[in-house]
Amino acid sequence: MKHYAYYPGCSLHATAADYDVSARAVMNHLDISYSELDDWNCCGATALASDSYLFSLLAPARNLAMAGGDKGDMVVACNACYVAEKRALKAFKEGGEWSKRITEGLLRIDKEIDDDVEVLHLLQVLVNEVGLEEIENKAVRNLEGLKLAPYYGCQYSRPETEGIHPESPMDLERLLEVTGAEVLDFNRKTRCCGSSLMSTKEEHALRLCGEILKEADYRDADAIVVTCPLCQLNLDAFQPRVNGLLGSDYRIPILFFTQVVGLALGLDPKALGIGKQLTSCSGFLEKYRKGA
Amino acid sequence: MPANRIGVYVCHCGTNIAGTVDCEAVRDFAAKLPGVVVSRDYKYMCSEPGQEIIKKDIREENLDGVVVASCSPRMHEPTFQKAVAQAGLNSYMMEMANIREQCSWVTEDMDEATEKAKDLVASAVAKVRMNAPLEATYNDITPRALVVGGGVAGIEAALRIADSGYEVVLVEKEASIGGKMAKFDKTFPTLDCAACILTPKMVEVAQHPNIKLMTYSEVEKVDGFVGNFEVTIRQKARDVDLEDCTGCGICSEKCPGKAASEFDEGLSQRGAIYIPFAQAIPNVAVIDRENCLYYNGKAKCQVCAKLCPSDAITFDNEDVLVKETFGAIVVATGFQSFRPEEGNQWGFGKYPDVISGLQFERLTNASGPTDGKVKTSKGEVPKAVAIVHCVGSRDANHAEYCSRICCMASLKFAHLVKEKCKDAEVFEFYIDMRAFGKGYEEFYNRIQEEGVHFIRGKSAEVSCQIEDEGERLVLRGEDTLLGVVREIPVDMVILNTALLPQADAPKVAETFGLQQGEDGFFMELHAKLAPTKTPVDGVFLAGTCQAPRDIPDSVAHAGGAASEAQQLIASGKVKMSPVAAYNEEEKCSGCKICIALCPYDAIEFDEDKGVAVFNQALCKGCGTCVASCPTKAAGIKHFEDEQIFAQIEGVCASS
Amino acid sequence: MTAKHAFEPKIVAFLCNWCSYTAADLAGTARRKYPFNARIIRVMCTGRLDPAFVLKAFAEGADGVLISGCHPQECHYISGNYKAYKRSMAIKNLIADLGIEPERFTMTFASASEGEKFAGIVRELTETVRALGPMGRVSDRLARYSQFKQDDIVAGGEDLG
Amino acid sequence: MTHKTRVVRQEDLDPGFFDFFTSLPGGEQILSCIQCGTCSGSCPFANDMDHTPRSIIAMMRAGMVEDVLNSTTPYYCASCYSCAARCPRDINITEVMYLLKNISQVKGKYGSFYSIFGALTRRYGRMFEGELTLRAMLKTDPLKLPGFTPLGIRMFLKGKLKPLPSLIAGRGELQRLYDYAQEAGSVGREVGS
Repeated sequence: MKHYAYYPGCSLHATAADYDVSARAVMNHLDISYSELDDWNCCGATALASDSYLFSLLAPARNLAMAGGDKGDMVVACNACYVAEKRALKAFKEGGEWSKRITEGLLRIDKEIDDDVEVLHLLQVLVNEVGLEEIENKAVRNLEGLKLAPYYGCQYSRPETEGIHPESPMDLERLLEVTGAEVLDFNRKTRCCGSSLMSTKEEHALRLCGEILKEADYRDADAIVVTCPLCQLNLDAFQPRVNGLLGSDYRIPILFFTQVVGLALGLDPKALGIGKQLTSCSGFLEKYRKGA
Repeated sequence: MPANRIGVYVCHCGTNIAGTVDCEAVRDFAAKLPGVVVSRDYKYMCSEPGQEIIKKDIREENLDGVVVASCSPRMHEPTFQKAVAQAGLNSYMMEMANIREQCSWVTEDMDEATEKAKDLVASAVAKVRMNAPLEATYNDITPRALVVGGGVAGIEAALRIADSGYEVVLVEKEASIGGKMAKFDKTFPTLDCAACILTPKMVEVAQHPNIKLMTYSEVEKVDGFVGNFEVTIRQKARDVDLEDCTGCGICSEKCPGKAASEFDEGLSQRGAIYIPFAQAIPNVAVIDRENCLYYNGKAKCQVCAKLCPSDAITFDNEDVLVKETFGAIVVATGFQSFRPEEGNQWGFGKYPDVISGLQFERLTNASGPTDGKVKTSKGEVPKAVAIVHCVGSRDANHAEYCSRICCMASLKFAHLVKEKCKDAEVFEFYIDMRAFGKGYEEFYNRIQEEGVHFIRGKSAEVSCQIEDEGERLVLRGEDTLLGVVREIPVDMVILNTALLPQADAPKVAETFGLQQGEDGFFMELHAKLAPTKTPVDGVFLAGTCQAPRDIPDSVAHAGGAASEAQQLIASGKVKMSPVAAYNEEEKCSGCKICIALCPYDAIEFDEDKGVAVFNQALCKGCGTCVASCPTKAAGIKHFEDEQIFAQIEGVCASS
Repeated sequence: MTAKHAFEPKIVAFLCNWCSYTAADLAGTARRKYPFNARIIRVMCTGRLDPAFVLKAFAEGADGVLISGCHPQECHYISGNYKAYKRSMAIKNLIADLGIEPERFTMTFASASEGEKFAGIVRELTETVRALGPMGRVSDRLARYSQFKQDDIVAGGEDLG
Repeated sequence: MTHKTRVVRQEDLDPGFFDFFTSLPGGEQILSCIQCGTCSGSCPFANDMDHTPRSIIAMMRAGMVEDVLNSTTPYYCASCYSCAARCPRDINITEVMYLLKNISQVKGKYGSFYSIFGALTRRYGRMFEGELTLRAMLKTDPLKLPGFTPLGIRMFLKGKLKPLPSLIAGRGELQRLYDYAQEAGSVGREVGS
């Protein structure tokens, strides 16, 4: 049975604690063998590269060097971490100038990257490694009646992931369909929510969030289902500020895919951290209970 | 006995060779080589005076061997073979040293290039010393030509050859000829109607006494070689009798099985039994078994057969294999249009009003699904239409090359929208406007004057904006001349998609022995001097199977291919290379290894003598048998062991 | 300007007229620069390749030998390239037995359109051979080879003992 | 954006800058740009930029070094990679923007969030969102602070904000990696800035 090195990333230990809780709950329930990567460090997200290019490759490289081998491939829950780690791995594997410096740098701390280590997003592990059939078999609750808007954000399918269309990935749709919920055709599923600029260019970022919330509202989604803690924070915590700016009145719950899948697997909403959102999920939960 | 009065001629090719190779040094080096009596260098050996120098020496110095150190033999071997022959020297006593393509053009350092050139010349001299005069044999040519593909290029080629009095078989895999052009409405830059100029040619094909038309057929196998290709053609079961069917179309009307019309690019429905389009040649129905209720077992049906007034429909026919012999073959298999993949940034396949160029051709065509009215999926006349260039072309994610026709086609679309949708705004997004052909720039100017908005930039995306009145397509892209990003609400988007090689190009290439370039199109023999020839003697290329082309260029290219084919057939005889394997029976141990190896069954075993017998006529001269003969009984003219050994000694002499 | 090397290996390249030879021409027309070390000999098909040619080249002082033909399934003579490929395997073993590093010899595939690929092939083989150093006289190698066989036998004997 | 037509004389330009940039690993990509504008049209933040991504590349080609290094464009890159995914010449424009931010002359003014992020990463090993937001705001726009306090409190109550940073054992290792990055030449050093 394959073992994974679970890399939660900083957000899952703070703003997205409920993502961490639900991810672990789902992984346990699906008998995925994993252990949290020991003493992992911040991946640097998109910020480090803007400050010190080489360090932005070295910081995630340290994590990579601690995964692989019997520790297993790195499974990442946060899109930003996912891209940062993949970016470092790509630079390392390309064997160019940066690759040379990554290797040299890691030597300073007596570490090296295992050539075979891979970086996977938790969503991919569920869809490709565990498999939809398995999840369907283990599902005990049918989420029929719930309308879900799948939202990946940018960094799940971009810059590039083998076999995934950069504009139109389908993994989330395929996974959510297993839950019996109605999965909306969501045009803005890979549009930027502006998260990485929320602290520096707030107003514009809020407008981008507005676009996404607007479509979800238009297609009267009961929830937007996300794969990234930063998108979640943006769309959830800043929803009132979006309303303030646009004079709108959106109240759309922003849930992690692990939370929705958890519900289908029969796990308790509380145990999945549903309710930790700043935008109330009561309406969503009501519908969910009716379905029962 | 080896040639020992050899003349060596080093070509400067202007500065192409002399720029990196010290030709004088090579000349002096060659002069000292064994058997060399004359060694000269000259600016252009292939020029008239250049050839004269060689001829003069052959006569006056009575040379028995010649080495020309110049370009690739693939370029000028025939030229110099002819030259020496004119001076009375056997053309196989001439060898070339490739010191341009494989030396001066790929080496920067003069000393290195010169050293390499010397080795190559030494090798050629060593080889020619071992050469023996050879006489080419001649075969009769079957005075018939095969044309594969019934688009405008294939039609043109077939008519040209047929008009010159030779028999032509035109094979088309679809049920009717006409190809892509038959779908068009107008043609740029003259805007004359495509049907008006193509249909008469299609009819001419059908009625031409020298043309045998085989539609719904494909070439299965090609044997033999230049002058006498033996071709196996598969006539797919059409289930409708070509003679009896009157093309009345009742069958199609009443057919309960429906499918999207290929001819209308999916914009309309057709019966499972159908006539591809109104002007189809032949105007005969065909059954598409996939969608036929009888064939896919959904029902007994056979309604069509019951209704057919001329009893032309019969079921469960089988494909027929026909064998024909041809002297020459013209491949005109055309292109396929790029279809943006699922999830593409323009929403093609997602938003019904984002359509391809070919779909627009059908939309605006009087015989199309809307009788030529340009309407949106909601049936409204569009008020704003965007036309996007380079969709899939000039794009590392798809086809890196320029598809060549899209700029002009886009201008044509813009004009048609303006003409058919009064006061509609047209926005054309282009990266570079390529109006290179005769009358094209003038056409561009004309469309500009019609008030089309030209925006220099590749449109980045089409999205649907949610507005109070519902969803609306918005096209977003940079106007690079203004340096601003523009967002334009539109009712219709026309994507001008790339021209790609046919999906079955690899299979076709294999069947005819052709090669595909990096872009997937079939490779011509020489980009400039032999654009319709291929490395396979007697097989020629016409139209877009070789490269993206517009109609005028395709027709011109097809004409070229046709004249190549005629010229070959008209010559009556085809020269057979004397390069063939033979067997010295007294040395043959009768081990039969060669027999197993020969790809052409050119070797048989003589039980009485217990030796292998080689059939020179069937041998193509690959030499596989020779390389494997344990007793060295097998040999091959012009590529004998001694000759290749001599070349090896030649190139290694300096080491 | 290419930097001069202490040792410039000589590589004899036997190319199929229909593909690799054309590729070499294409590299030229595209002005793709590659090491001058390859000396090209044109054959109609790699199927013509007699192992003797390779040995002869080494014997004449070549430091490396290249055979390049059509991609599988693309042979102008149906299957000559395939036969040549099988032969090239045998040749590798043969020269290894003669004490010649098998890396000095390789068979590759390059279609008529792969000019840059051909240039790359020559670059690579040149560097490989340069790293191996000069071929030296085959006779010396044979001497070393027999010596090595001697040791071999002795060693074998000891094992038995 | 300025509406005065500028006459740029060749001697005012620095062609060397283009050579320098294309000599950076990853910088060479811009050589293949055909100026089609797909990047700009795909950019969700283009309308805030002083120059579109495409024109930045054009300006680099021309050698308008001052304009490029003083441009705010790179700081509006959200790393959404839309441009990179669509670029018909396969240029990873997002990476180009990273490189530019490293050598930007307005780094101090616009890049403070990033340097604070970097500093915190090295200090704790993991991100401490509270402190990051606080410091960033104090540096850029202290007046916004009050407006965010309620949100901060709500998040804290939901357990989404930690009171204290979590420290990792490998902090020293990160510092060593950073030191190496500095000497081995982060891009910035290569410019000699």
